[in-house]
Amino acid sequence: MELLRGALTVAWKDVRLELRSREVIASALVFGLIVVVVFNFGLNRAPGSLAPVAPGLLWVAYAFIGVLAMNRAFTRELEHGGLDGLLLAPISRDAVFLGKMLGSLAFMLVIEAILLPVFAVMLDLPTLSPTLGLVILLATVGFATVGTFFAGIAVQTRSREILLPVLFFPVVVPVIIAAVEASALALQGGPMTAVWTRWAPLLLVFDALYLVICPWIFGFVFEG
Amino acid sequence: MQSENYTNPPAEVSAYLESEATEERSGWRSHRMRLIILVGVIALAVAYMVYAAFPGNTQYFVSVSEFLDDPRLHDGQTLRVAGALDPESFRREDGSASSRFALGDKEPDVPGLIPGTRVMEASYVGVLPDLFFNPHSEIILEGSYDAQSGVFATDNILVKCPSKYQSLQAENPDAVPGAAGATQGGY
Amino acid sequence: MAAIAGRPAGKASWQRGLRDARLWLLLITAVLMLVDGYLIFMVAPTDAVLGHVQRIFYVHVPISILSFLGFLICAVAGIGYLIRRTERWDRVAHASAEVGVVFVTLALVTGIIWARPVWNAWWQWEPRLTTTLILWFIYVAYLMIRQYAPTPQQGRTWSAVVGIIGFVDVPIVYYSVQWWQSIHPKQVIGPEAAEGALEPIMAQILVFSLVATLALFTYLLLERVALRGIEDRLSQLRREGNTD
Amino acid sequence: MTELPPTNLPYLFAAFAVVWVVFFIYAAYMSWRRQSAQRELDEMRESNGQESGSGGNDGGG
Repeated sequence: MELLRGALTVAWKDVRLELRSREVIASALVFGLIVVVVFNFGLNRAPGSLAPVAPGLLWVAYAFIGVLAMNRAFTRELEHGGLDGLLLAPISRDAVFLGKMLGSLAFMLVIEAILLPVFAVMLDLPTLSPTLGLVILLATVGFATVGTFFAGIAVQTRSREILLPVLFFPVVVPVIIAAVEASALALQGGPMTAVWTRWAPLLLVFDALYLVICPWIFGFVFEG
Repeated sequence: MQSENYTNPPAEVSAYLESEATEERSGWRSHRMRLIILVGVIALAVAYMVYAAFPGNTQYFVSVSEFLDDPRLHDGQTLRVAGALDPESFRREDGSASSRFALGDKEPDVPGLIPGTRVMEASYVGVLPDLFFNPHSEIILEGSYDAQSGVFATDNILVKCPSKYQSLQAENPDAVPGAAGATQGGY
Repeated sequence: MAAIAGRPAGKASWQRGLRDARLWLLLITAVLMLVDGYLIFMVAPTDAVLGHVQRIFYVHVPISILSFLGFLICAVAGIGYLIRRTERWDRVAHASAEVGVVFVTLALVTGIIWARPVWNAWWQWEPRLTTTLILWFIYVAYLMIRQYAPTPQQGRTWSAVVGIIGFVDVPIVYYSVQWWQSIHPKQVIGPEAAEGALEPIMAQILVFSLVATLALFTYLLLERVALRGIEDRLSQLRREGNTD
Repeated sequence: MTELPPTNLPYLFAAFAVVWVVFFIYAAYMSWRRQSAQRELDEMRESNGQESGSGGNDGGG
């Protein structure tokens, strides 16, 4: 309970900060739009050629947006010694981690929700299905957990822009694979049994794995 | 380093140190707790993956009979089909790079196609890889099926090498002497 | 300053002994490698299907296996560092990660060169290759973290964490050809190798190559550890010089 | 069946050449760096020994 209260305090702080500055969501949204435009130029050679790659495209965009958003969310803490303040706050490291993770999760979900109709319109995809929504939710939990953990490390280094993706992507590969496969099924609109029996449970398992491991090591990493 | 003139710490300091120590111990206990959770979650995840998730799932290629039996793959989508070349079927027009051949199922590490297996007609334009005609190779065609002509239009040919390495002599004890000499002498 | 001037004589002679050991190891490695080259090119039989190019096998496989060993040492030393927090563990972890990255890079490069004539493609996004590339990224990230961490202390701790987690990918790489459909051949040595995957003479030469490459690996690792040791002492001296 | 396998010698030599060049460069680079570091260390120690602890600044860089 103590943990949850601390985490919510940290997350709420982030949300309020975001409501005032809007720098994470706004920059990530613009970035997402640019990604869609570039994809269109890069891939749209023949009519109908986009459909087979659409799920991959969706997740490439979301993954990069996620990295951007989480990097911003942590970089903000660097100003005025915010990170030290967070770590000195009378709450456990777990609560700090969980709070930052919940904040990032909320930002990413908002961005993804706004971008879904954009994808639907600009790439002509049936993205407004509840199955896809659930897949996105599950995958984003994994993204936010791993991303928050590595953002905490990367943001303190001299090359945070490159270090976060380099650390983040190898670890979330299972989530990306499962998310792409499940989204492909959801976007095709065919039978969804494989989503429920295979990919959604897989995403759940990896979410659980990350949620157990990451806060633990986070405590380790911020010991000294 | 020397502790000769080191007096006993004041009471509040030792109390602090003791509280630190108990905290450490409880910290350790929570580590052990987490280790147990961690092992549990990992065991669950591994058991689940062994049970259902990955193996054989994201298929890198389908076999010829899998392809022939699955009409959903015949709609012209790009895919990979693996099998063995039917050596009798190979035809090439003189002076052109386009060739026609048939692909049948292959058992791993057994040369040639399975006798009596069904075959898939395929066409290809381009230079054939070195190991294309070797009965040991498993050939993977990348391309799409044209349902109208019933021919698999190949864009690219890959060759999967056997998982077994064998010397020329062992494979072919009565090989021509010149060939045997060439294999002995390095290059 | 006094600590450096008054270095105990025992340590210096121990270090000189280590340097001699490295020289001997280099000599042994050179001899082993020459013999290995003779075995690979003159004794090993030509493969019935792949021809001479199959001889790449005798460097590709040992190099891949030793990159795994490098990452294993890195993970173990990382655990050691996190428990003991002493420079020595970190030195070993850092050196083995760097040597491991060199080896896994060469495994990828030799694989790419081998794949072109055999598969008819330089690269395929199939499980073995993809997981190996991920392994490469993980340990490159390991080295980057050390480079860019705000303090060396943090670099050591964080990279240890990455090295330990990253090791999870090693068994995945090994079992990938078993678990997933793949264009890469199945394992020829190790617990999952099929019976008779290699002819006896090929297996023997492979084992010899493995020993020779292990000698080279050990030499490079010791050299790297020694280099780290000297550089650490140098930077410590510089720090002390600056604070005087 | 009696067909001889392809030779592809350039690929074979390319692979071995890459391996040997990389190993050699890596080993040579390490040994060069170690020697130069060792030299610097010796110089530093010498100058420190002469001035007995006061002039450690000249060794940097």
